[in-house]
Amino acid sequence: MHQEHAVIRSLTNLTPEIKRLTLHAPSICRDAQPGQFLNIRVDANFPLLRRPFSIFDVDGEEVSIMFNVIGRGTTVLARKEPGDTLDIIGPCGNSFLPFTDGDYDTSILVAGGIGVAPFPFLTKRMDAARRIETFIGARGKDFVVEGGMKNIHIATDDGSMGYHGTVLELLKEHLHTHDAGAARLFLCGPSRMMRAVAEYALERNIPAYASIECEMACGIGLCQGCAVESNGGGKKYFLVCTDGTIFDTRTVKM
Amino acid sequence: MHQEHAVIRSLTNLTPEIKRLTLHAPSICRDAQPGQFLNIRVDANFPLLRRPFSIFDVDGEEVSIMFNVIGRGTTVLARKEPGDTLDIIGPCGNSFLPFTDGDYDTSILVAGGIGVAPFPFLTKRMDAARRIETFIGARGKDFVVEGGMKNIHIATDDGSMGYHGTVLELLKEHLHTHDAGAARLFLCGPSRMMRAVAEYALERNIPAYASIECEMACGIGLCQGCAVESNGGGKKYFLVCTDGTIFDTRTVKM
Amino acid sequence: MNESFTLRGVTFQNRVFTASGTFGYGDETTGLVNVNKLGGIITKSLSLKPRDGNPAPRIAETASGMLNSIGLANIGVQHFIDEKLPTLRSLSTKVIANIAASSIDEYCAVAEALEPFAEIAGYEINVSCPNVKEGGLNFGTDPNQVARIARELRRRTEKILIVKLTPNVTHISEFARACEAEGMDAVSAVNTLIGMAVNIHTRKPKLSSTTGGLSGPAIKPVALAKVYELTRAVKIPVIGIGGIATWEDAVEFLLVGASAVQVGTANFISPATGVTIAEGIRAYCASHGFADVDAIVGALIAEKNRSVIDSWL
Amino acid sequence: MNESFTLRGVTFQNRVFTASGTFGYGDETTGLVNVNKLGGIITKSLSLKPRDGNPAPRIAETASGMLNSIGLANIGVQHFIDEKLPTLRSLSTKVIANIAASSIDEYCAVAEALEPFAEIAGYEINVSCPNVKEGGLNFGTDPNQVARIARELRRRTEKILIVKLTPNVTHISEFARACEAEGMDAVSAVNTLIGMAVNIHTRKPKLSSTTGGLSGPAIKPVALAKVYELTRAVKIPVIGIGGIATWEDAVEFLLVGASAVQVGTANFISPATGVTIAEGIRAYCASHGFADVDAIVGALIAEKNRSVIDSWL
Ligand SMILES: Cc1cc2nc3c(=O)[nH]c(=O)nc-3n(C[C@H](O)[C@H](O)[C@H](O)COP(=O)(O)OP(=O)(O)OC[C@H]3O[C@@H](n4cnc5c(N)ncnc54)[C@H](O)[C@@H]3O)c2cc1C
Ligand SMILES: Cc1cc2nc3c(=O)[nH]c(=O)nc-3n(C[C@H](O)[C@H](O)[C@H](O)COP(=O)(O)OP(=O)(O)OC[C@H]3O[C@@H](n4cnc5c(N)ncnc54)[C@H](O)[C@@H]3O)c2cc1C
Ligand SMILES: Cc1cc2nc3c(=O)[nH]c(=O)nc-3n(C[C@H](O)[C@H](O)[C@H](O)COP(=O)(O)O)c2cc1C
Ligand SMILES: Cc1cc2nc3c(=O)[nH]c(=O)nc-3n(C[C@H](O)[C@H](O)[C@H](O)COP(=O)(O)O)c2cc1C
Ligand code: FES
Ligand code: FES
Repeated sequence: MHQEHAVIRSLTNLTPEIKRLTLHAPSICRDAQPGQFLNIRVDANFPLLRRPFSIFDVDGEEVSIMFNVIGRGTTVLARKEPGDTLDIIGPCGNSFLPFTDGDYDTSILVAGGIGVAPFPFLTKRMDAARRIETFIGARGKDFVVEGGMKNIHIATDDGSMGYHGTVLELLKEHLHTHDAGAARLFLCGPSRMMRAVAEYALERNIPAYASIECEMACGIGLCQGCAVESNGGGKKYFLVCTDGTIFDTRTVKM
Repeated sequence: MHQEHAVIRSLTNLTPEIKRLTLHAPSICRDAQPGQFLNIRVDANFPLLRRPFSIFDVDGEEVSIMFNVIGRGTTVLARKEPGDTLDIIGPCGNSFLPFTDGDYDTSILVAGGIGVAPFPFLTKRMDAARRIETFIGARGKDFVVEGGMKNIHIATDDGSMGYHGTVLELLKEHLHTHDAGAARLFLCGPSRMMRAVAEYALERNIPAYASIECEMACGIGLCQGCAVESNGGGKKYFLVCTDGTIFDTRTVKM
Repeated sequence: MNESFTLRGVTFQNRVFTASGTFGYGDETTGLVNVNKLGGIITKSLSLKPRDGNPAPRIAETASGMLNSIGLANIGVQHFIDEKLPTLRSLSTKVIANIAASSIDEYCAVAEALEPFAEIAGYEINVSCPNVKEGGLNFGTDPNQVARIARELRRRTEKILIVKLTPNVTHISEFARACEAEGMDAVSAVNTLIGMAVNIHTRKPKLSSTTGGLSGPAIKPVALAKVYELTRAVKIPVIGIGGIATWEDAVEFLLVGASAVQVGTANFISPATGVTIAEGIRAYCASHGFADVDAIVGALIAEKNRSVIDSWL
Repeated sequence: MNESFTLRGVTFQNRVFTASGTFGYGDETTGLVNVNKLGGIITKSLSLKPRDGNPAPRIAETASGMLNSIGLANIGVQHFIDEKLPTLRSLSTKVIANIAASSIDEYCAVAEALEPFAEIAGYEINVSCPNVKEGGLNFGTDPNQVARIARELRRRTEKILIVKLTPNVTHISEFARACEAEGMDAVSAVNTLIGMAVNIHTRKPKLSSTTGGLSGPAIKPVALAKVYELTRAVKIPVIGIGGIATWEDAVEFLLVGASAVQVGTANFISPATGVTIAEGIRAYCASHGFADVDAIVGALIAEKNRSVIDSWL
């Protein structure tokens, strides 16, 4: 884990609604694994706490995130300029990669909204021998990011792009016609969507691994604020920021 | 008094250290008098309170302020861009002009540091028949603004421009050789400087009017936070924001 | 949308008031806000004689808040009657006079001076000012004193009586219970939290009175928890105050159980905040399908007895 | 520059500690901060048995602050001894164990379990957690209970004993006086303020426990006023806590009279904040010509008896 004062290299629009921010952060880039996040101090005091963002891509000494403007933190971030410095801590959390160990054929990535963020980097670093299918659900076409992913299937709430409906419906259609026994699901998105997909995966007996989002004060295991209830076994709670953010969906109460 | 959501027209540097911000604020411009101030909301919450700035100039529907970056508020302000909107209240406080009523020859404006801010507008609106002499004290040449003023005498702490020393010393030299009986002093600057000039003016029996600065929560008479002690008479305290900011120096404990 | 709210037979057109000491006497903001769109105005604290207030500095900004030590500077009740009442009479919004005093007699005398004037709908009793050494907080931290003040005032007026409580006590509910028992029509909370700031260059306190009262968004979570405690302890209406700057803030207080809210420090930033908040509350209720703002009062969905506060009640 | 500070014969290299519950057990921040540059580390509160803590959500951000209701989640004293002490042993900074409990016996049992270990310099007794229903704040709001806990612990240990006080009381000085009388070596203050926040869309409290503890820059003015009260009431050292995020903040506490400070919430933003603050204090003293940080402790220039607090003491 590193704390870097990273210089902003670029801030661009991936879609009319979604921005990409690229930072020069050599130490973090060296260690970064797909699924991990950066904890970014967007301003001095308002907001007070850092904001976590999934690593969207790593290219040499440059790391990117993607975000859409929803509140104070992302508003401030969207007004930054190349050359500005951001105080970032990372890489935080665990990675998807350990969950790709073992014997299976297809990695199915399922993203909801901004949850697509970790998937380009994951796609880049995944075992190239295995097939990847990517399912992306979004409000509408202005929220769909496709770059860096493979075999993309898109569902939008408003039907402005791809399938008109939820990403789970689209996924079900697909899995109906494919052999699910040899697949694993990797999920990132709103908890309601992930819960639904995880339930379906359980029914179908497909292993599913989800990157859980929650309020975090520190992102590095200091505050115990990011509890997620376990599904029994040893601990009652896991910490999302250090035990996760990625969990086998069977082990946590989502 | 008006509250306007004023569009920034320009943000330029008057000197390497001092910026000028120009806003489109038609209602405020219509009413503005020299010596009054604008109360500017620089950000949503941090800082929480508005920041008062003297009116530096009014030109048609555009009003300007000048400032140097010293803390959070001015840092945020310096990062604004043309086209951004600022929530401003004004014009607040009283004006220098009523204190120019009556019979005298020379208006002597004495500024310390950023205190020069109200003087260009005052110079513009003062009775053209009367002579104006302007004394400006500053840390060094990067802090000296001269535009819009007349008959300027400059003193700098570091001697990088004009007289090497305090503005009071320079003023004394000048008044030594001039008839002070027919002059009035108008002061704006750090309280220590204004106190010293006011004392000297009292000795010399020259009327002196000072724009007093203090912490303000509202700037419009609501909070009673901006008390300045009176020199006896009726009230024990005046409110700087509504009874002033400009006071006859003989009436207040500076 | 029914936004109105009634106390002791007096109906206020909506649930947003300006807080004492943050809106002058109601006549300072001409041109900036239409005060007739407020539920009501609460005056600066009035004492029997005019008070000069504390020496400067009286104000210090803090993180998302501010400290003040105005020291109850006010024109005194007689000047208020002579100079301010005529203007207030012309308003359609309701006016509540806030009273501060350093003795029970003085509280009564101020109320009695105002009794004849129908344009004063009632009184808010400030027993919680942290910036004067006599009266103020030393009353407000003693439930027996609060009860005595309430009792004496209740004997003297049929108008609305609201006691304004301090958060600087262990169990604010004790004080509200005392007020309820003495026939008060409501309690309002909170007044400012005792706070302090130091200028490290001069090594002096930033306020002339060393400590002062903290207000603004910084204190909202504390105020909300106090209002939670109050609404669970008493049946009389609770008026929520503390850090309210947006309609969302106000809705939090209403959901917790406040019957109305007061806007303080936010007036210094925009005097029309109260009006904006009233509009926002209305829109929130409309969009949630409620025809009466009353439907959201106390509509918090919380598992009972989860809070440490519940264990005290 | 002498930055050290001594309590009961133990010398701390400087006056900046990390606050309990905001720095884990001292082993989580490897790579981000050199903990050996701190005056000391105060552990997460330890109880006799491991505690799971409260359900999610446990955290909510507020204006310049945050609410938490962790509920004293901790690994229990035995795990701490087995798993954490070996790492802490290797540090040159001092470690103080913070103890939380729901009975006097439990406080004593935890202390007794830690007694044999020389790497624990002393204990900070948490009688002020607002997020558990048993023990915690219900001890901390009763001076007699605080005195009893202090007395029992003093009988059992010769190590440093610090009682950590809650700001959620009318007169915090009463509690400090009780601690002083029972031979405590210092008091620390403040723990969090009781606070609350509501999600207006779900209408639920933002914390599972309804109310939680408010910390961060928002509370600094309140904490500073409490420390002012404490330093005027007792002769034992006071350790200042609450909203300290910069060295300027820390200097304010020292000037008011705190002998040392603890950094809490600011660690979540930058775990090295404590180290930065220690450097800043040193530079401030140097630039003011002091050879010992002690020279600024209590060096506030304030007119006596200006504060409402002074009228209570
Ligand atoms: C591990 C992790 C990874 C993340 N990765 C990304 C990412 O790659 N890109 C990205 O844009 N965001 C990501 N987020 C969310 C991000 O950290 C911010 O919370 C989000 O951008 C909003 O911040 P804000 O300050 O703009 O909004 P705020 O002002 O904090 O919130 C605005 C409103 O949105 C709501 N809100 C805030 N956060 C969330 C949330 N996470 N889910 C639902 N509602 C919320 C708030 O309740 C509030 O009503 C991630 C969060 C976590 C925990
Ligand atoms: C009536 C009036 C008119 C003003 N006109 C102007 C103007 O035309 N141009 C201009 O640049 N400023 C002017 N000021 C000051 C201005 O309002 C701000 O206070 C100042 O710009 C600093 O704001 P900040 O938020 O950047 O600094 P802050 O973060 O508020 O303060 C930074 C540091 O500077 C100190 N400080 C803040 N304000 C002052 C002050 N006024 N005097 C001395 N120290 C201070 C603080 O104590 C702090 O240590 C005026 C003030 C008043 C009351
Ligand atoms: C500058 C100032 C002056 C105040 N004066 C009074 C007063 O005279 N009487 C009173 O009861 N409360 C007074 N208050 C307290 C407010 O009415 C309110 O209770 C408190 O500020 C908390 O609300 P807020 O956070 O919205 O400001 C004052 C507050 C401020 C900031
Ligand atoms: C997430 C969190 C957990 C905390 N846990 C504890 C704890 O276990 N024991 C304790 O005595 N104080 C605990 N505290 C209180 C802090 O130690 C400190 O007293 C308080 O947060 C005020 O300081 P701050 O504003 O610098 O954070 C906790 C605070 C936070 C924010
Ligand atoms: S966010 Fe602090 S422990 Fe996970
Ligand atoms: S600044 Fe509020 S009354 Fe003057």
